[in-house]
Amino acid sequence: MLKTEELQINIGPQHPSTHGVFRMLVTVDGETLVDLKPVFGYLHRNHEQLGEVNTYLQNMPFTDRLDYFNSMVNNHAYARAVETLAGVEVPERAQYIRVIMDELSRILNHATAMGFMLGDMGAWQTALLWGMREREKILDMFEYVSGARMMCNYCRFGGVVRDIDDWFITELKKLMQGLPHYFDDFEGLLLNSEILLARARNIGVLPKELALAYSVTGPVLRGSGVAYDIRKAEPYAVYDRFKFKVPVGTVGDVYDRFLVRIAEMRESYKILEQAIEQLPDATGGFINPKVKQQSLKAPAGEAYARVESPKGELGFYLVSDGSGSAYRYKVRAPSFINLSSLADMCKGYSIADVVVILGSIDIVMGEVDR
Amino acid sequence: MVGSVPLVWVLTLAAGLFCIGLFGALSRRNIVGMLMGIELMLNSVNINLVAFWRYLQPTGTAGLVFAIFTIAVAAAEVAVGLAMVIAIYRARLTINADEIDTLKG
Amino acid sequence: MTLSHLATEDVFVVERNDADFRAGQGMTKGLGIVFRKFRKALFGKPNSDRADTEGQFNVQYPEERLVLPEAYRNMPILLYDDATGHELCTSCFQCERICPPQVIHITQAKDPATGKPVPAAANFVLEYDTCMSCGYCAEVCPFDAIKMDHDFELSTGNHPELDVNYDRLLRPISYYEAIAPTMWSDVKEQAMKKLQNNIKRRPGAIGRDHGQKVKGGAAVAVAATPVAGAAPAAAAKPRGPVAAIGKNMPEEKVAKLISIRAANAAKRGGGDAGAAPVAEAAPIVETVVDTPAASAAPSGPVAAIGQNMSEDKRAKLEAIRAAKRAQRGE
Amino acid sequence: MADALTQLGFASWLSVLIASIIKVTLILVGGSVGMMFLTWYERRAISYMQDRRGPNRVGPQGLLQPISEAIKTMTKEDATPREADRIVHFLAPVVMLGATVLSFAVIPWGRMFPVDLNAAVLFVIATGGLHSIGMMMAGWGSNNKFALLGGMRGVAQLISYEIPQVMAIIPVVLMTGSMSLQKIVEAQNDFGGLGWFVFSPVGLLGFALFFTASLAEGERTPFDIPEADSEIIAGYMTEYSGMKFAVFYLSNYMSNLAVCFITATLYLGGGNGPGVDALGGFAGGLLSLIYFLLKSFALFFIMVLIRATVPRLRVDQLMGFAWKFLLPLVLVNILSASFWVALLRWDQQWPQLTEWFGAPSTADATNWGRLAIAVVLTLLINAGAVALIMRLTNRNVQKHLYTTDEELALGLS
Amino acid sequence: MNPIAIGVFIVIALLTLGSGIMVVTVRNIIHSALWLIASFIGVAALYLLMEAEFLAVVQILVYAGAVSILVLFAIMLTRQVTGEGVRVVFERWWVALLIALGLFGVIVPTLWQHGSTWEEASKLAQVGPAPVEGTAAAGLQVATATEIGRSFMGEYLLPFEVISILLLMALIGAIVIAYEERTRRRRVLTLAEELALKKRGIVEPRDAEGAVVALDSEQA
Repeated sequence: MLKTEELQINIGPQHPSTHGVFRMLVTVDGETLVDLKPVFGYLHRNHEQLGEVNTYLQNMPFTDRLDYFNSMVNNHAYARAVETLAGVEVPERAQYIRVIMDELSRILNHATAMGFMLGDMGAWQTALLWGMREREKILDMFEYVSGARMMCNYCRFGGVVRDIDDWFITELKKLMQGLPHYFDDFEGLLLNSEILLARARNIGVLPKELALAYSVTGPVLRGSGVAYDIRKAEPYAVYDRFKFKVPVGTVGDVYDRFLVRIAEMRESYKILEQAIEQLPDATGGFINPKVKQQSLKAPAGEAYARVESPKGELGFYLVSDGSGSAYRYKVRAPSFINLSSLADMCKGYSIADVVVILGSIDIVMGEVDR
Repeated sequence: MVGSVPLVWVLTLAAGLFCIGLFGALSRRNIVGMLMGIELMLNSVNINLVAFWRYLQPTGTAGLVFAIFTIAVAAAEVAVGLAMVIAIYRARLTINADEIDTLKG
Repeated sequence: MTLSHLATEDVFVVERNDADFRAGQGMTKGLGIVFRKFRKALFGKPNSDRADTEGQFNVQYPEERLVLPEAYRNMPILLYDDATGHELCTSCFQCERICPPQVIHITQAKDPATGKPVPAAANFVLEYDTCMSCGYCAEVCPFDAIKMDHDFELSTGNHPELDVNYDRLLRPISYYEAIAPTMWSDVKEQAMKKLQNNIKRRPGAIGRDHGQKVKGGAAVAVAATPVAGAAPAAAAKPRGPVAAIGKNMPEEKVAKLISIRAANAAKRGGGDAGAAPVAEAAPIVETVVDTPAASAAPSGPVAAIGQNMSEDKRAKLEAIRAAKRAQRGE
Repeated sequence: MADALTQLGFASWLSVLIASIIKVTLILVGGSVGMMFLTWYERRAISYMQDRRGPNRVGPQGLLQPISEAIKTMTKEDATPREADRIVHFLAPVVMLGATVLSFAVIPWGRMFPVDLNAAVLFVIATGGLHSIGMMMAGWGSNNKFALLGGMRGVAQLISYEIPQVMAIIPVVLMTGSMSLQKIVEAQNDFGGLGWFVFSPVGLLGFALFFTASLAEGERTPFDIPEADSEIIAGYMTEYSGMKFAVFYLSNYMSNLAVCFITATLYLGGGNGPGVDALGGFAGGLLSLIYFLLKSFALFFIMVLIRATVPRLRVDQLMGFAWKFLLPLVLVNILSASFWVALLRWDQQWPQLTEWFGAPSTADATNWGRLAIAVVLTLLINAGAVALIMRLTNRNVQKHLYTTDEELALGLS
Repeated sequence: MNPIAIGVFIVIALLTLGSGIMVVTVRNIIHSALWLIASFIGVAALYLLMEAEFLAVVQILVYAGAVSILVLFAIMLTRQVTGEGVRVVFERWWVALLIALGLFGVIVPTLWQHGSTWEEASKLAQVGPAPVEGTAAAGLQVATATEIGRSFMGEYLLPFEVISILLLMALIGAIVIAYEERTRRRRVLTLAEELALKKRGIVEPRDAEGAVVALDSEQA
């Protein structure tokens, strides 16, 4: 009996739409996908072993290289982990500054992530380039305050490297005037476009129970209908002082994640507005002076601090043996865990959908391979 | 061209094409090869029709209409023929004419 | 089971458009927006203000340049005092210890007479290729001897050249003051005080007569000061630093550069007071647009030539620049 | 042209030869220069849509960019895969380019018609059909799994969109009564050069359907499945580099140019416009050429706008769109076109209408009564058909979500 | 007797006959299909020479455009699993050659005998209709697409309808024969569907490595 034999296709590692060095071994029967085996590890840089060799401060610039889209969020998470381990308290103004940087990073991450996904769908990078412009403005702000666009290395234990001054505030306010126009353009461009609906609705459905089973976090989890956001579940760094909502999807398909990310950008905009008003003046100090940064010694023990990074729950687990560097240093990378749900989520769809589903999970290989 | 090329040359061309098609149809083992031979024969018939139309009765339309009918029939025939070829291939995993001889005694 | 322990008013369900496909209205709305963007980008003014989201926003790099903010950090450089020619570095090895990729290698200088170590560095090698410009060395240095430079055009043909040794790392304090005025003014007094008592503890022979430094230093020192003077009228917030002059540029080139800077400064003197690095870019972008024909100043500031560019690379750059100038009919 | 040469003393057949050679070179030069302009025009337009500046380095405003790209592709190494079918691999771009250039034989440039076949419209569609052969050869000749998949998909797409494209032209042929492009352009010349077909309801729907189908023929977004880079790397062009890839690129953009020219000729009255007849002679020809190019590049701008905005359709959606959405609409459009012709031209068969509204409209005197009825009737038919088919085919199918027990038992779904 | 026409006719004749010969002699079946396309285009050029424009365009559209693609698809779908090693032609292919040459030998002489009668008949036919006084001498009106259309609707209406029904039958027949029923194989279930089934307690029979075990009815 002649059976069209299943075709083994290799998507990646040098494939234009795999967001970095990532390979998918796909077995296809005709057009529908039977099985997908993700292969990664091409970008492994021995990050956690380095964490154990370096002192706490020396390891901070390496955290920029994890999710290279949101280095501010990575720094913030690592700083919080060391602060809880060493019992350092952070002044008010520094917490506000960290929140402002996180929300700015969330906006630029979602803008570019959605742009890349639409590029994979074939929309020829228009949405991506509008997103890139907003990202450029935000990166200029990061560059002004931390010294580098993407590798910010901005947080220190107990505060931040440099205070933000009034030039930064005025420019931030100007940036905030432009953002709503960008959001409206972005939504108007594609949200109701028939072809996007055809390509995104009911594709890559991840039901609520399975989302919890795969322990995915972030927009992927909220897209499937579970309202879980660390900024609300375990409010850290003055997040409890801001009023903002958590967007949640219903079906859990690519379209829902798309909508959730856009809604999250608007919520970050609200948080930024409130953060700028409530920003305490500079007398409170932007860093805790009592902390000797480079020779910080943490008492023996362990600590786990987590932050709502744009990709999901980013956590740092530190075990210290009392010396200047961590005994065990583990990073809970959201992209790595979200990626584990890709294989089952793509079954039954066509190859064209696999690329879109991968785009909707929004992974960065730096974080996955560490 | 009507003045300079006599009708007989065109007919001999058509006859030549017909014989080539016949040879192709008879000698090819692969059924699709046979179908191609038959296509050539049908084409040569069409050349005859058009030649007679053009040389002997250019104002009428009998030749042209007949030629269009043969094209239509030929297209239908190729479609059904190749459908059969695919069905046979799916059943027998081969399309060599001499291997499909289950009716032989 | 819902895990969400959030108060219901904190959660809002994203409304999905589950309706059937309509007759292309969604698509035409998108097309309309893209057409509006097209019209604005083609006919509207280039996008210079951070607030507007329309118009051209890219900067044509070699001709137009964004001015880098003060805190910008690329590769570290060492400072030496213009007046006395003494380096600030006392080889205390703090930066060598903190550097995450361990790229700094210092050897302490010795008093030739007595052989005892002296607070100065004999050789200071920094591997520019491995350095990830995290800025820790500048942070921990107690004597503010090592600072982060703004020059990013460091690409070079041969790899060994990237192990930058002592004399190629040194820059005059005036150079750093030009690129990061406020950051230097904060640390200026204690840095100079520490330098004075360090000089006392250095015997005459060491530190003062570093051959190439004094010779090169003096000449550049002279040229450097007018640059600082010609810095554009400092508004309330000092305008972003202007691109610096290459250390070992030929004389006439430096002079020409200063005249250009002066002309730009004079023209920009009256310009908008709102000093902002990006806004700073706007005048540059404007100058490029409207001055080719008008004033004598060449269109846009001429890019500074990287300090440690290899000879043939610098020659090739000069040739291109000359061809460009000839083509622009200067 | 030919008779001008005979006065110069050449033998008649020699002058015909020279005239045709000159015409062929003019068309080829015009076609390839047009193609280069299109590539530059598309990249500039898309870059302005994305708020950035397109190519502006090579030559004034980047106009020499296509030439520099051509030189670049020519200098690239022209690799042929080892076990590939060498001849087929080499011939594929030749066939593709040949098919495109063949269709230029008939396409008018403003008022100047290279050659006027009386089955010109069908000729253009026939040469469009030859593309699929080139694509099939490319897919097969490259001996590469992705190229074969891309080739098969491309051919399936071309064939399934060729049918709506041909059917969309039938109303135009019905309305002019002849298939020759010259007569079609003349038929659109009344009302002072503005009597374009696109203004009649039949023509409008025909224009929309023809333009969408030709988007698929030219593999433009949202139908650029064959070389959808995000899935199968470059479709049938995967194994091509250097000069052969440049030929593919040239044939791709030339077929877009040809499609824009044909759409302008069929529906927008190619070369007609206010003032063209008044000038007459050479100046009139020039003005018509300008009008013609303006119309074509406006159409190409729409193609570029769509490419910058809309994502790509999946293969099954693309096929469904062609067979379930375009085809029925095209058939209905032919029905309403026949009504249009019946109302406007027939008098013996419909004595009642002649009594009420007088003789049918002749070339100069248009019978407004009949025209009004025709417009209203065809508008009703077309609008009703579009609404009905829209509702039938565009249900939001909740596929992939639930499986009923029976479905599973039968193993159907 | 204009030499250009003769020259062009000879070129086209050689092209068509040459590609015809190549179709039947080339070993690789794909190449013979491509030569078939070349011969179709040669025949279309011949029609154009004989001013049957509509037929030439229909020939390109139907044969070169569609039938050749059909042949190519058929060849690719039935790729010889055993490769090209197998003999291309029957053992006794020379019998077919003899038959073909014999037929050719019979037809051509009879044609040449009637050559002369056909010449006068064609000369008579070329004379156009008698010139009406008012108009210029109207040349020979060769039948174009409009006359063909009128004759389809007029004289040949019955064959036209029969042909359309024949095409419809061929269409449906081809699909029915070639359609491979997909029902016998399990469709790949997506995550959501599997969950929907699990909720209703219908657990898919799965073998060791998780592939869905086909129901026993399909074991055949």
